[in-house]
Amino acid sequence: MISPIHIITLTLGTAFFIGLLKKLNLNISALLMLVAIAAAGTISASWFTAILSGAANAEVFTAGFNPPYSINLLMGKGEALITLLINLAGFLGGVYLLKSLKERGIYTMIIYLVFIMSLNVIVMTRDIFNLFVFMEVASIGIAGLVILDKSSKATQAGFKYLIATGVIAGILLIGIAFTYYFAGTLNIDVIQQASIINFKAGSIAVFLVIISIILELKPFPANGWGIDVYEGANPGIGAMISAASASAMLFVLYKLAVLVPESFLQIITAIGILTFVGSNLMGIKQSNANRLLGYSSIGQIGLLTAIVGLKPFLGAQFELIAVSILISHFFAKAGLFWLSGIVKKQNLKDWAMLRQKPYLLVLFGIFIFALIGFPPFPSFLGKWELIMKLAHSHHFYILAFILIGSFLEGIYLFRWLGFSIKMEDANLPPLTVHWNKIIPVVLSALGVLGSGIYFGTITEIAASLKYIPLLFIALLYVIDFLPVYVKNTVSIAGIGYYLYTIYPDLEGFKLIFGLIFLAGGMLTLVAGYFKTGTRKGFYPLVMLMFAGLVGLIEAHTTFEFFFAWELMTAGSYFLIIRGKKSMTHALSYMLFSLAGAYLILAGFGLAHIGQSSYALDILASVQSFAPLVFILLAIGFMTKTASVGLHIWLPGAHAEAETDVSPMVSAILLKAGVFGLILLMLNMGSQFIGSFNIYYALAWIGAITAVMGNMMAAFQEDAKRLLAYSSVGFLGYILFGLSFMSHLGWLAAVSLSVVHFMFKTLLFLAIGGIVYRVKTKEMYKMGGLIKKMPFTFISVLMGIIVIAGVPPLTGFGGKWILYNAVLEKGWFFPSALVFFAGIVAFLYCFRLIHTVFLGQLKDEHREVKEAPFWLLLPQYMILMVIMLFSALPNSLLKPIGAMLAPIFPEGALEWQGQLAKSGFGYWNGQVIMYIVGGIFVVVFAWLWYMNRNAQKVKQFNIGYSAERPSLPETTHFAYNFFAPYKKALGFLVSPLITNFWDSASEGVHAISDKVRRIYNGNVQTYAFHILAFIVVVYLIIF
Amino acid sequence: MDFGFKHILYALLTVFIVLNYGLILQGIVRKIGARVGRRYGIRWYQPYIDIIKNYAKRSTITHGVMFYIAPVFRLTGGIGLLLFMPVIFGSEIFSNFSFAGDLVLVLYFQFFGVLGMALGAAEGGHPYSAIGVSRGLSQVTAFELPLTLGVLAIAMQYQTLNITEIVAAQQGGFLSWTLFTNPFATIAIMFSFLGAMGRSPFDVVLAPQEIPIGPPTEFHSGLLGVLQLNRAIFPAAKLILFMNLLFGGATSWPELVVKTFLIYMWSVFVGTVFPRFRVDQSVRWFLVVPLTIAIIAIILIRF
Amino acid sequence: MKSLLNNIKSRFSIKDVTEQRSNLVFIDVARESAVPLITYLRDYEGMTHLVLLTAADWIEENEFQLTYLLNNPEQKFDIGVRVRISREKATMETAHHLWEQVATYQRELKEMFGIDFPGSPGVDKPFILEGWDDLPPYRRDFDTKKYSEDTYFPRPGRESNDPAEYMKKKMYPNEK
Amino acid sequence: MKEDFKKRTVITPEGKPLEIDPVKDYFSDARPKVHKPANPVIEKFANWARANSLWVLGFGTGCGAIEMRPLMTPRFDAYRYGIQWRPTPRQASVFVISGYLSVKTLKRVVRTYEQMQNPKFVVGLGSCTINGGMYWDSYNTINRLDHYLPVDVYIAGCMPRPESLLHGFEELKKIIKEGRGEGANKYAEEFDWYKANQKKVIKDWDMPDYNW
Amino acid sequence: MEYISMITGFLLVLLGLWGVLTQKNIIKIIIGFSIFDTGLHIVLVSIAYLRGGTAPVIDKAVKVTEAIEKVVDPVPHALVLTAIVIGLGVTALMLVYALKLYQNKKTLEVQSFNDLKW
Repeated sequence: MISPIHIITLTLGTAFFIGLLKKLNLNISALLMLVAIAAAGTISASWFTAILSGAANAEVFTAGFNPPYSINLLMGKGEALITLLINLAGFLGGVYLLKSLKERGIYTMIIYLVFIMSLNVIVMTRDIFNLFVFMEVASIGIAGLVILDKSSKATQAGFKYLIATGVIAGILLIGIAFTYYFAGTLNIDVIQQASIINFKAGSIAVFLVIISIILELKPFPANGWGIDVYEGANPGIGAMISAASASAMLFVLYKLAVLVPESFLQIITAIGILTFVGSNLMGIKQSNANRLLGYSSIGQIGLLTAIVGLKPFLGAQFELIAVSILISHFFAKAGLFWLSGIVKKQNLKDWAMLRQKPYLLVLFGIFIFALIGFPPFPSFLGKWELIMKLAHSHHFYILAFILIGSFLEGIYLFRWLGFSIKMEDANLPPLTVHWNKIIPVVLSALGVLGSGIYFGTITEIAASLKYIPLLFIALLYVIDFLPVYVKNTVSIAGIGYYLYTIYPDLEGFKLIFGLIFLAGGMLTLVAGYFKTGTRKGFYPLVMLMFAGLVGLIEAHTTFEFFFAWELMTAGSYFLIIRGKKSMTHALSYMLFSLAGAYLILAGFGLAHIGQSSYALDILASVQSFAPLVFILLAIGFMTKTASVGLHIWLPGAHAEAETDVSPMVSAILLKAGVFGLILLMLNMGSQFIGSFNIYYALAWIGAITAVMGNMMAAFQEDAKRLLAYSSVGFLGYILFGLSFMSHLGWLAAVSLSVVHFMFKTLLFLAIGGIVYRVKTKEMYKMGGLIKKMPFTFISVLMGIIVIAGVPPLTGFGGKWILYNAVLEKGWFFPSALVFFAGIVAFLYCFRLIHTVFLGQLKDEHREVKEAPFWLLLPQYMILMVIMLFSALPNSLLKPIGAMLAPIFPEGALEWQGQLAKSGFGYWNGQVIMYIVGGIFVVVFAWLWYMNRNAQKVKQFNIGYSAERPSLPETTHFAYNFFAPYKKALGFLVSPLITNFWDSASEGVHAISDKVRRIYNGNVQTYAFHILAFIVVVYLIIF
Repeated sequence: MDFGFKHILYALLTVFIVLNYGLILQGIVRKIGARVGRRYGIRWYQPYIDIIKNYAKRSTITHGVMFYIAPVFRLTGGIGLLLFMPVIFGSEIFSNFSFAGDLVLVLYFQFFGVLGMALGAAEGGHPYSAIGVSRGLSQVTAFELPLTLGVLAIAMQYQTLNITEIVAAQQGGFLSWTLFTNPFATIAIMFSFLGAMGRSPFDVVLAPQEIPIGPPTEFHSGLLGVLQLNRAIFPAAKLILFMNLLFGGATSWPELVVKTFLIYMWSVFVGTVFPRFRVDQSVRWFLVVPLTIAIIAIILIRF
Repeated sequence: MKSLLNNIKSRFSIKDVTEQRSNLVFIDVARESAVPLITYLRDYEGMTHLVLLTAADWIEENEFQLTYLLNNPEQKFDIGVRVRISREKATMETAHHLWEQVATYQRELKEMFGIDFPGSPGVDKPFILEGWDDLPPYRRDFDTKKYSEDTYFPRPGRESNDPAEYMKKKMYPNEK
Repeated sequence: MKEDFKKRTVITPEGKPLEIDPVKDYFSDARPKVHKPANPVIEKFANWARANSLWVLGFGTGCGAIEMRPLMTPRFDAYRYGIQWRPTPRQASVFVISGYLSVKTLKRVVRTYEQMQNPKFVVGLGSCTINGGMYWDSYNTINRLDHYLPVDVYIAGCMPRPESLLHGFEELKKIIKEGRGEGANKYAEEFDWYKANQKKVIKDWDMPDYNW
Repeated sequence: MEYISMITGFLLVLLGLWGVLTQKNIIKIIIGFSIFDTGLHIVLVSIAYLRGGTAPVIDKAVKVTEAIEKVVDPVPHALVLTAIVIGLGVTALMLVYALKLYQNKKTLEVQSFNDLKW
C-alpha cells in the first residue's frame, strides 16, 4: 500500500518537474499532469477499497514526530473517499480543460496541480494551521485559475473571491491563533481532548475557526462572492469549485465538527437549511446558466452542511445520507458545469441547443434527476433516509424546510430541463463537441448512475427493489435504433410476460389495478403500431412509467412504494413533455408531482415514527399525528388524481401529449393516485380531526372536483382538453365514492375506475385518431366527420353514452350504485353536486360528438380517411368489453363486491342472476339491455319499412329560411357552444384556482427577485456580508 | 321475475292506452289554450290527423344514419321510460317492466331519447338544431339539480328507490301523499317538472319563430311522425312518474287520467301566464328558487 | 338659410337655386362641384344626414339628374343638391366616403340606371335583379311592357282598363 | 353567381390542394321522383288526413301575407279547420304564394317548394299570382305562377279578404279529398318544362336543378 | 504590557477591515487588506509573548526543565512566517488582479466592477 503522503509528493513533484520542463512540450506536460492526478486518485482509491474491506486507517507523521509536535495526515474512510472524489474531479476536469490549459501554458498546469494537491491536503491534514495554509493555497490556486480566463467577468469574479477568502482566512487565522493559545496545540484530536469549549474565550476561538469554514462553504446570505465566481469563471473551473473544492471544505467542516458543542451544531444545521432554502429560492429567478448552477451548488452544499449539523440525530445512517447526497451533487454539478462549457450559452433558453446532440440531452436529464433525488440516483436514497430520520427525531421544521428547498430547486431545474427539451431552437448556432469535453461528462453520468445502483445494493431497505424492469428499460435503450413495430412488440411482450409472472401474486385491489396498469398498458401500446419510423426514446420512457406503476402494485414497503412512485413520475414526465407545446404543462405536472411526492415522503416519514418496519401496513398503526399523516398522504395522492385545486397541470399535460400517450397518462396514470388513496384508506381507516370526519371533506372535494371538471370540459374548444377535464371530473366521482368508506361507495369508485379506464382510453384513442387525420384539436374546426370516420364515430358514441351514465350501457351501473350509496350514507349536499356534475357531463358529451362528428363537414376534410387501423383495434377491443359489462353487469360488479366484502361486510349488493338489489332499490342491467334493444329494433324496423325509399341528400340540403348555406364554417354551430350556459354559470369556472397558483408562482418569483438584490455585485458589500454574518451568528450563539 | 310473451302483450296494451291518452291530452290542452285566447281551437282529435298525415307523406330525405335513427332513439326513450314504471299501482298487467330497475333507472333513462335525438338533429347539419340542443341541454342541467335533490328527499323519506314501494307508502287517503307529507320536496320537484315539460316559460328550446322549432327542424314525414308519437307518450310517461312520486300513484285508469290531467294543467297554466325565459335566465332561476326549496326539503328530512 | 346659401355661393359655382318650400331648397351644380359641395354641407353646415340619393332620366336632354337630398337634423331643413350627368358616359364620383350607406344607393343606381360610381364598394354586385342582362330597367328607353310580355308568359284574355273610365262606365252607365 | 359558390381550392390536412365545387359537392342533384298514389282505399283515408291537416308554410312572399295573419285570430280562427302554421318547409304541406312574386323571390320560392315533401300543395293568393295583377307589365314580377309551380288553388282579389282565404282552403280540401292534389307528382313529371320556365326568368341559376 | 501588541494587532485588523470595507479605490482596498494581514500577524506573534520570557533556544540559560516557564512559545513564530508568506502571495495576486481590472475598464473604482450580480 502506498503511503497517502505520496498523493502530495506525486502531485507537487510533478508540478515542480513540469515547471522544469518549461515550455518544452505542452503535450507531455499535460500528460504528466493527468498521470500525476490519476496516480493520486489511484492511491486514494486503493486506500478506500482497503479500508472498506477492513484495513486500518493510515496516519502519516510528516516530521517524524508524533502530533502535536508535527503535522500529521490521516487517511481514513472519509478521507479516502473525498480525496478519491477530488482526484477524480481533478482528473476529469483536467481532461476537460486540456485545451485551455495547453493554451494558457505550463504555469496554469502547475497551478492546477497545486490546487488539486492543496485540496487533498485540506482533507487529510489533522493540523488546523496546516489546514489554513492549504486553504490559502487552494484560494490562490482558484484565483490563479480564474484570472487565466481573460474575460472581464472572470477577473471581477476572481478579485471578489480573493478579497472574500482573504477576509475569511484572516478570521480563520485569528481563530487558529487563539485556539492554539488556549489549547496549546494545533492538532485537531488534541484540541478536542483539551476541551477548550468549556470556557467562553476558548469557545469563541473555536467559533471563529468553525465560522470561517462555514463561510468558505458560502452560506446564505454571505455568499455573493461565491455565486459571482461560479458565474464569472470558466465552467471547467466552476466544476472544480463546486465539486472538488466544496467537497473538501465540507469534509473539513465534518472534521472540525467534533470540536463544537451540540448547540453549535444546531446553528450549523440552521445555517445549512437557510442556505438551502435561500439559494434555491433565489435560483428561481435566474436566467443565467452558470449562476443558476452556482445557486444550486450552494443550495446543495447548504443541505450537506445541515446534514453535518444533524449528525447526532442521523445515527448510523449519517454516512449513507451524507455520502449519497454528496456524490449526487458532486457528479451532477460537475457534469452540469462541464455541459455548460460545451453549450457556451448562458441564457437558459438557449440550452435548447442540446437537442442537436440527443445524447447530451440524456446526460443533462440524468444530472437534473440526480440533483432532485429521483431513483435510481444515490440522492434518492439519501433523501429518503434523511427524511425518515428527521421525522424519527421530531425535526419537523427542518424536514419541512428541506422539502420546501428541494421543491424550489425542482422548479428551476425542471424549467431548465423543459427549456432544453422544448424551447424554440431555430436561431441557435450549431453545437460542436470535442472528445475531451464530452468524456468527463459521460463519465460523471455513469458515475452517478453506477453509484446509485451501488448504494441500492448495499442498503438494506433498497435491497428488495426489483431492478428487472429497469434492466428491461436499459435493453430498450440499447435497441432504440430499431423500427417502431419491433420495439412495440418487445414492449408489449415484456409487459405481458411480466403480468404473467406476477399475476398469481395479485389479488383484490392489486389485481384490479394491476390489470388496469398492465393490461391497459398493453392495450394502449397496441395503438403504437400506427407510428412509423423509430420513435426514438419513446419506449424506454413508457416502460419507465409502467415499471413505476407495477412497482406500486408490488410494493410491500413504504420505500418500495415511494421508489415506484418516483419512477412513474419521471417516466410520465418525459412522456408528457414529448407532446407538442407541452413545455409549461410538463413543468407544472412535474412540480405538482414533486410537491405531491414530498408530501407523501413527509407522510411516510411521520407514519414511520415509533415503528421499526417500513412495511406498508405500518400505516394501519400510526403512532402519532395520524390525521396529519392521512392528510399529507391524501393530498400527495390527490396531486395525481388531479382533485380540485391540484388539477391545473392535467388539462394541458393530457391535451398536448401524443395520440397514444394521452390514454396512458389519462386513463392509466391517474389510477395510480386512486390506488394510493385506496391503500391509504384501507390501512388508516376513518380519520377525525376533533369530531370532524376528514372523509366528509374528501367527499366535498370529490364533488366540487366533479362539478368543476365537468363544467370546464363543457366550455373547452380543444377536444383533448375537453377529455382531460372530463378526467378531472370523473376522478372527482371516484374520490367521492371512496370517501364514503362503505361497501357501495367503494363498489362505485372501483367500478368507475375500471370504466373510466375503458372509456377514456377509447375516447382518447378515437379523438387522437381524428387529430392525427385532421391535424387540429379545435373542435369547431372539425365537424361532419361521421361520414368520413364511421368506426371512430361509433366508439366515441359508445364512450359518451358510458360517460353520461345513460342506461343501458355500463356507465349507468356506477350511477345507480352511487345513488344507493348516497341514500345509505346520507351526505346529500355533496351528493347533489355529484349528480349535478353527472348531468353537466351531458353538455360536454354532446359537444364532443356534435362538433366533431355531426354538423357540417369542412371543405378541407372532404377527403379525410378513417383513423389508422392500429388506433381502431384497441378501441374495438375495449368496446367489446364495455358491451359485455353492460349486458352482464355482474361480471364486473360481482367480483369487486366479493373483494370488498371482507373490508365492508355491511351493505353489499345482493345478486340474483343479473339482478342487483341494494337496501333501497334494484337494477337488472341485462333485462334493461334486452328491453331497450327490443323496443329499439322494433321501432327501427318499422321506421325503416316506412321510409325505405328515403332520398339521401348532401350536407347543404337543409331548410335554411329559403336561402342556402355557402360555407361549412359558417353553418356549423360549434364555437362557444354553450354560450348561454356560460353566461348563466360561467362564474363558477372563472379560473380562480389557476389564478391562485399563478399568483403563488408570481409571489415566489417576486420574493426570489427581492432576495437576490442583496447581491449587488460590489465586493465591499460582500465583505460586509461576511463580517455581518459572523457577528450575527456570534450574537445568536453567545 | 320470469319474462314471458304475455309481458310483451301487456306492454303493448300499456303503450296503446298511454299513446291514445297522450294524444287526446295534447288535443285537449291545445283546445284549452285556444279557449283561453277566445278561439274555437283545433278539434280534439287533430293530433291524430296530424300523425296520420305525416305518415301519409310519400317522400322522405335523410341526412345520414344518425339522422335516421334519432327518432328511433327518441321513441325508444319514451316507451322505455313508460314501461320501466308501474303505471297502475297494484296491477300486474300495468306494472310492465318495472322489475328491471328502480327510480334511478327511470330518472336516467329519460336522457336516452334526449341524447339520441340531439345526435340525430345535429347530423342534419342545421345550425338551428344545434342551437336548440345547446339550449335544451343547458336547461336540463339546471332543473335536474332540484329534481335530484327532491327525489333524494323522497327516497330518504320512504327509505326506498322502488317506485312501487313509494306508491304503496302513499296509499290510504290523500293526506299520505308526498304532496302533504313532504311539501317542500313536492314543490321543488314540481318546479323542475315545469322545465321537464318544456312548455313556456321554458320553451326557448323549440322557439318556433327564431330557430324554427329547434332540434327537430329538419325532421319530416315518417320521422316526424315517430317524434309526434313520442310527444304523446313521453309527457304522459313523465306525468305518470310525477304522479307516482308525489300524488299517490293511481290504482285505476280513471284515477290516473284525473291526476295526470291535473298535474299537466299545472304546467299549462304556468305556460299560458308566463312569457318565455332566456336560457341563462331559466338556468339561474332553477338554481335559485327550486334549488333553495329542495335544500330545505333535504334539511327537513335529514334533521 | 339665406346665409347658408350665401356661404355656398361664395364658395361654389352654382347654376341655379330653387326654393321649393321654406325648409327645402334645391341647388343645381356642375358635376365637378357636387361632391365637394355635399362634403362642405356635411362638415360645415350641419347637414349630417343623407336622406337619399336618387336619379331621374332626362332622356330628351340626354342627361341623368342625380339628387343628393341632405337634411339638417338640428335646424330641420333639407337641401337637395342636383347634378346633371351625361347619359352616354354615365359615371359619377362616389360619395361613399361621406356616408357608408351611399354605397347602397349607388349600387342600386348602377343596376337600375346603369350609372357607374367607380370605387364604390360592391357597386357591381346585383342589388335586386339577380343576373339582369338587359338594358337597365329604369332607363326610359327600356320597354318594360314588352319585356314582361316576352318573358313572363302573359295570361291571355287579360283586359286592361283605365280605372276612371271603367268606374264611370260601371257606376253611371247612362252618362256619356 | 355569389362568390361563395364559385370553385375554391383548399389545403387538406395532409397539405395537398383540394378543389371544391360547392354547388356540386354540397348539394344533391338528384331529380325528383314521381310517387304514385297507393292503394285507393288507403289513399282515400290518407287524403282525408292530408286535407284536415294543412300545415301552411309561414313564408310571406308578397303583400298578401298580411291577410293571412287574421286567420290565426279569434275572429277567423283557421285552426278549427285543421289549418296550422309551420316554420319549416320540411314539415309544411301547403305553400301559400301570397301576392306578387318578384324574380328574386321566385328563386327562393322554388327552392322552398322543392324542399317540401310530397304531397304538397300550392295556393296562389291574389291577382298577381294569376296574371300579374297590377304588376302585369313589370320588368321584375312574374305573371303566371302556374308556369313555375303546379298551383292547386288560386284565390282571386287584390287583396282577397280572409274569408276568401278560408274559402280557398276549403276548396283545396275538396281537391285533396278528391285525390286531385297531385301537384308534386305533376311537378316531377313535367319537371323539364317547369325548369325551363324557371330558368328563363331566373338568369343567374347557381343551384342544382332540384333543391332537396 | 503584554497586551499592547495584541491590542495594536487588533486595532490594525479593524483598521484594515475598515479600509477594505470603505475605500473606493481598489489599490486602497488592497492596502487595507495588507494592514489587516499585518494586524493578524502581530496578533499571532503577541500570542506567543511571555513576560520575561526568552528566546526559545534551549541552552545554558534555559534548562529543559524550566523551558515551559522561561521561553516564549516558538510555534506562533513559525506560524507567522508562513502566514506572512501566504499573505504576500495573496497580496501579490490581488495586485495582479488590480492590474487586470484596470486594463479592462481603465478605472480602479470598485463600484465599476459589479457586472456580476443578482
